[in-house]
Amino acid sequence: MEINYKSGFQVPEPSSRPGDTPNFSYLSLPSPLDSVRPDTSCKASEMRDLAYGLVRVLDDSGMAVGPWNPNVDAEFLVRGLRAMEKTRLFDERMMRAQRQGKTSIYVQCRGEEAVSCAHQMALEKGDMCFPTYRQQGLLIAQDFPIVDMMCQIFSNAKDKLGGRSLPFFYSERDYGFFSISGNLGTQFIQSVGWAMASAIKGDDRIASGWIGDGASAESDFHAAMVFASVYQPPAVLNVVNNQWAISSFHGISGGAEANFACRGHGFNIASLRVDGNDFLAVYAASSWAIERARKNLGPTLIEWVTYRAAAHSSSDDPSKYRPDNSFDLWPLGDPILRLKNHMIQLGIWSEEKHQALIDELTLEIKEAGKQAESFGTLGKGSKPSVSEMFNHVYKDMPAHLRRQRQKLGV
Amino acid sequence: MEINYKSGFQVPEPSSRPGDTPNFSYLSLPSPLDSVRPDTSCKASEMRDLAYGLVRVLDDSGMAVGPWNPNVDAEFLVRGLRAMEKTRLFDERMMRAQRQGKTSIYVQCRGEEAVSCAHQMALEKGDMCFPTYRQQGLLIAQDFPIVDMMCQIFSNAKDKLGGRSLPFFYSERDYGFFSISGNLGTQFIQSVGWAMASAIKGDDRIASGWIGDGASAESDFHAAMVFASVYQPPAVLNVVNNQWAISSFHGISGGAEANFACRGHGFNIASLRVDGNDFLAVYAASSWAIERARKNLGPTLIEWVTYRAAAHSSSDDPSKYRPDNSFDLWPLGDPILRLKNHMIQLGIWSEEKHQALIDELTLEIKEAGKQAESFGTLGKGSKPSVSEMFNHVYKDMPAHLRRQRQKLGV
Amino acid sequence: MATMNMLQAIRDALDLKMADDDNVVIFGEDVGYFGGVFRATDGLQKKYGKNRVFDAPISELGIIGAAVGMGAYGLRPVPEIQFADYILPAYDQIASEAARLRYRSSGEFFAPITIRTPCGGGIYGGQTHSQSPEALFTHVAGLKVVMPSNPYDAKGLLISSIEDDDPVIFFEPKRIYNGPFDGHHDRPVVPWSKHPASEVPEGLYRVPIGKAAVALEGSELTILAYGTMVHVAIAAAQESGINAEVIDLRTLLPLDEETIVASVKKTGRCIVLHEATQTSGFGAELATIVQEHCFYHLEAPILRVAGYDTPYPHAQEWDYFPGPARVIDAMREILETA
Amino acid sequence: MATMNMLQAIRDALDLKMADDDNVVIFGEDVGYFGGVFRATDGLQKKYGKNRVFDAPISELGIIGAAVGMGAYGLRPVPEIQFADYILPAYDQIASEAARLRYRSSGEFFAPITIRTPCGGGIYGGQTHSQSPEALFTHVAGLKVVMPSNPYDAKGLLISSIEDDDPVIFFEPKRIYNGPFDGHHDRPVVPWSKHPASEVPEGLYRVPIGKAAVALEGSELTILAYGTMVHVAIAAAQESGINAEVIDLRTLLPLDEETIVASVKKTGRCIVLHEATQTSGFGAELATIVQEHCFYHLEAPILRVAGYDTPYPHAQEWDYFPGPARVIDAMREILETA
Ligand SMILES: Cc1ncc(C[n+]2csc(CCOP(=O)(O)OP(=O)(O)O)c2C)c(N)n1
Ligand SMILES: Cc1ncc(C[n+]2csc(CCOP(=O)(O)OP(=O)(O)O)c2C)c(N)n1
Ligand SMILES: [Mg+2]
Ligand SMILES: [Mg+2]
Repeated sequence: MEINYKSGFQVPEPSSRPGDTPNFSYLSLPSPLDSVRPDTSCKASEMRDLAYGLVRVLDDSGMAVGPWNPNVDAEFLVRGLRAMEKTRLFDERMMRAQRQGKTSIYVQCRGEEAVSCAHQMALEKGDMCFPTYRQQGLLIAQDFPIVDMMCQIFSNAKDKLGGRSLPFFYSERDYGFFSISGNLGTQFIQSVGWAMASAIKGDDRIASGWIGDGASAESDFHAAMVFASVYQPPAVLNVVNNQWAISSFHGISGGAEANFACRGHGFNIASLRVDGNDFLAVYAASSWAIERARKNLGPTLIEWVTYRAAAHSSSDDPSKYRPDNSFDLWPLGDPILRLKNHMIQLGIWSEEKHQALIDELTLEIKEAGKQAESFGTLGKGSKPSVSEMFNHVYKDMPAHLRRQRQKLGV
Repeated sequence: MEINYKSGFQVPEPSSRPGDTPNFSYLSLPSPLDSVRPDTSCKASEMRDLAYGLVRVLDDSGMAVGPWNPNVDAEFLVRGLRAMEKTRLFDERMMRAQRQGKTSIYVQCRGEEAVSCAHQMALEKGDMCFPTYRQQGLLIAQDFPIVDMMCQIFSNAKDKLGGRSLPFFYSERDYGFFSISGNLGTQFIQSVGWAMASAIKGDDRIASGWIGDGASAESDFHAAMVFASVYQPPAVLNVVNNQWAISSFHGISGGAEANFACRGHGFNIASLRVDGNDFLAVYAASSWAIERARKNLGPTLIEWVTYRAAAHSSSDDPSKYRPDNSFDLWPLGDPILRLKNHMIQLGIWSEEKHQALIDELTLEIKEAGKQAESFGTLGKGSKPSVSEMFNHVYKDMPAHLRRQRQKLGV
Repeated sequence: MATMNMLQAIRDALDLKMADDDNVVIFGEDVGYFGGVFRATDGLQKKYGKNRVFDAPISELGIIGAAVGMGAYGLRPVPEIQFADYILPAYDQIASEAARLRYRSSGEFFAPITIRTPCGGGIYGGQTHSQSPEALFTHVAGLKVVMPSNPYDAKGLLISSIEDDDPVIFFEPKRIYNGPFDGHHDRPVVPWSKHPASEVPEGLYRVPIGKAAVALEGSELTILAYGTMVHVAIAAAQESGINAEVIDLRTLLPLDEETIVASVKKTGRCIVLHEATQTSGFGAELATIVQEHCFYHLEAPILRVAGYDTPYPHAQEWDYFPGPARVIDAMREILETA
Repeated sequence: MATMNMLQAIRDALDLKMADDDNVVIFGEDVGYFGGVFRATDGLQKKYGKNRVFDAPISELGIIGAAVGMGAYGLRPVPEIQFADYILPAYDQIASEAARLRYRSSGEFFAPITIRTPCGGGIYGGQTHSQSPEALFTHVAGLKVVMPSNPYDAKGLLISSIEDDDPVIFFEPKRIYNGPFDGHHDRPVVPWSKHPASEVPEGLYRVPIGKAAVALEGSELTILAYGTMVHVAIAAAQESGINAEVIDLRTLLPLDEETIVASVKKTGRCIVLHEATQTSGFGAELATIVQEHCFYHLEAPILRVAGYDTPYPHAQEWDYFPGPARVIDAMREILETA
């Protein structure tokens, strides 16, 4: 056999590095008019194309068009815009607080606000999200008291989690927000288990699992896909492809060879690839998948194409591995700007109204921040009692732990 | 929203259980003429159909037809038939030996002989297989000394692995046969790592990884797919779908909703679904994937559709969970019979020649068996020395282990 | 009362809890239609339906990860891991997730799951069907670790475990499923029916988690054991004529230090016995606790009899397995000291 | 000689071994272009190319599984696990595969891999950036487990580990990457340059695996420690004025029992110190070995100072972290006894 050897070993490389002009030519942008919206009862095998396309609603002129247009009313749009803007301003303030030493670490979701906010607005009370650390929008879109979030971030005495957990690892059962884990991916299969339980009980609550592009390489992703395929539980499985996993671009998790939506095809799971910076597309696709799950028609895998506009976390410096201005050139734009422009196009919004919104939210966050800080910040002011670290290891404290606590004298 | 709830929880169920007539209507059997054989440089995205089809060469009349016909010569066919028959007879003898208490456990590959034998015949010296416990054909097709296999199975003093490992967990580096692990799936990602190393070194050796339909649910499968997608190493990734994983049918690992070949689509890995009981199809598809790998054109995932004709192992009783005569009705037939019939059709073989082959192999195996038994069987006759259990834990025995060995007085 | 072997006692506990609590669900590899490779769930799918007893994909990670999610929902999952050797792929979901969920969420979410898994050697299972990984779990805060040694305890402890709101690793020493194996592999198998602990009450009852039992009273030395090794220890005592006290720990975490300490203070000598490899095995924790609390009562160093620090060999199983002979040697050694 | 901190010493060892042996390859999450979140591999991709230093998908299982395959091929992989907390998804590939391959194949295949991973607390990393899982590995026959406490040892031990034909878990206590932290979080950071062990030879040299060091000579009691805790122990000794001998274990498996036993026989008292949770921690193994070999020399029970048996808390980090105060308390307690 005559064989021509191609040489060596392949390691994928992002299209641009510090010093380069950001290059996003790898992303093709179909028009919202080109996509198809199948019925929620569509067989997964009949909608494979959707994983290779991009569900969009907002066109270049900022109008809502095409089959996925959810046709929501003005009040809904204002709520969505408000949730996104509040999330962003909250993040900014917390980031500053971190810089001032008021907490140990902070993680923003800048650029990805539409994904969590619009998704949340499609969920119902009783549904359960299994988020990562970058879905604070799920809480904020429900008007969760941000002062409580801040108290946890500041690890003060009002931190409901008693200082035990990392600052932004919220757990809010009543808000359908599962306890965040620091171990990437683990919650993805847990969401499938929760959905299986819902199906076993004949309940109509659905689970929404979350994972990042990077973390989708973890084993838990596979387990979630296998179990979702086998038991067809009412779950929506969200992959937030924000293009980066700390310093590694999506190609390092296999996102250059293939995308993340098409991972579902190997399991015959309905798969959507969606413009995650298009608030209306996120809402529409979420609603589709949620309806499908609630009708018990099967799970859906959704790839949200978005961009991590900020650093990975307060400990990270992205200028070390990607061009500084990459978000400015990101072809899907800024989700807040895009919704705002749409609303201005519709004639229901203006720059003035937007400024007023920002002012109002800024004030609200500032007040909340003051209040939270008045209870203390990391290591300053009131703090969770030391004995809290011995609580909730077990339901009832076993003898050996009680002895350890007593020895410490707390 | 008006929602119609479908009820409850789905658990897939095989099409037949003990007492039922075996029902294999789920398997559709395309003609060999219908399949397409792309060039080995074909892009994965351009050959997705192949994962939903079934590569076949032998038609219903036993002739080799269609684009995948490898057009091998008579001598090759005889070699293949011989390897498969020898594998089966070997298994039968070892199974009897287990029943006679000469070993603790045995696992046959009955019904799946074509997969390993024909695959091996497409490999070259220097390539490395990472097999499961059901690919003894990889060794036998190389005329590996069966008496050595038997000595290991009998755990006698000539067991090259010193009695440390389970009977049939061979390790034969010089025969491109990686050490078998009892932990399902683990070797799949290892094969990808080995292939990555080969690419890093600019070598032209390829790795061939093996996994079962059941074990494909394990995390290692996902890791293998992710790494294969990212680094495009020279690997052939084989899923042996013999329809069963102990008592669980392939639907319990997601093989009813989707098949195993299409798992590759989520990673843009070239994927083939192949009639695993068609010796020529196995050889042709293996050759295709091996050439692709050797030319460094990328990895291939292959689903071998076959049937576990025997019990899972000597500890298993399949009549408890599937109809007794299921293999007789298996639509892809018996790989040995099919090749034999083909050769008779070609006029190069006959019932008499076949009987002579069986007689010759039976004698060979019997002689080998006698020889191996003369060295001892489990617990009888010569055995590996007790001190062997302390060897090869580390390259050099550390002090604490030496003390333990000394205390035991060996 | 009924006479049961370990497997029957375990199946009975599962059956009763399934009947008692709709939230109990069982799943794992081959546990559904087939009833499990050791048949511990035989008949349960037929009785309770596929909604509550079902086969799972071969993904230990998936089995436990799904169980954590189900537990958070409000179910009480009892997943089976086919062999304890195969629990490792699920280790992260157990140690980082099931064990931590309550702590992370201030008890808002928790994982009331009972992971049943057959462990231990003595069946010619080689490296991957013989291991005793309990020490990997006793190091994890948030877990409970249980290993019964007889049918009575197995049923009562399994019921307690299922009812417990914390995650429990329930190890089943597979060598004693059918009889109280004492390490004499060359003697005829003794069935459970000859053993008093095979007398098992019919309905629900609990053996409390965290309580050891004195399996054999004695005064010359104390042997701390659990699972199969309890029977080995008793055999060693009886055969040697040494008046040993054998403590059956039953629960490894949280540990019943009181019973241990009381015994060693009485006898002044202590042997720690387990099948798992010695280094960093649970015996190290036991020995450390004993010397912490009984230092002034100890008349000789605490000795360990444990698996050698090698993978579990196949052909040399009976040289590897800590049988009565090794225990007797250790007893003689410890009695000869000082 | 050059003055280096731990990170520089580690990077230097990697650099030298990359240059020395073509078969050495480095991969892991963010280790390529970026040079690792702690920057331990900074500059190495540029120097040795993407073929030999590259980013890996976020799959610890995949990273180690691939490394095992590469090792079997003949490479000498040095994978990084970003935080030791995240090594658990790879636990099965480490314990069942890397550690067993040689045994299973009579040495035909083996896994000469060195898994580098930052461990330990003191950086406000909360539950998932602070753990010390060494005891999960010391229980596994076939592995070697190393944890250096200073730049000199870090470089010499890392070179030995890479050259070793057995799989090595190389724990890097991240709190001392930049300075010899002694537990006084409220005092200014001391840089490595003030510490003698920051004097590091320029070329290749080896610190042998399996040899402990006497970090501080003393006579009143022995403290067994490793990693960050070596500095805590020394600080506790100095601040209390107690004449303690501090043993820096450096390698946990195989353990240098001789050095330990010699010290405890000399001092008659022993404290075991580690960050990991106490129950079934490596301290239990240490205490057990000490009482086995030094029983007649011990004048007081061996005490453990260790992490409490809880997950690693965030806000209470400095109450949780075993600092000099807790060590001093233990020293006083042990000296007051008998
Ligand atoms: C099991 C595990 N491995 C590694 C890490 C360290 N880590 C934290 S975030 C991160 C990148 C995650 O990227 P992605 O999943 O894309 O999510 P994103 O940060 O982009 O939202 C890594 C590697 C971790 N938290 N858990
Ligand atoms: C990690 C792990 N989990 C469970 C088992 C027990 N087990 C051995 S074989 C088997 C079924 C495997 O089925 P499949 O992968 O389809 O291979 P086949 O036996 O059909 O060749 C199971 C569950 C194991 N060996 N390893
Ligand atoms: Mg990302
Ligand atoms: Mg199978």
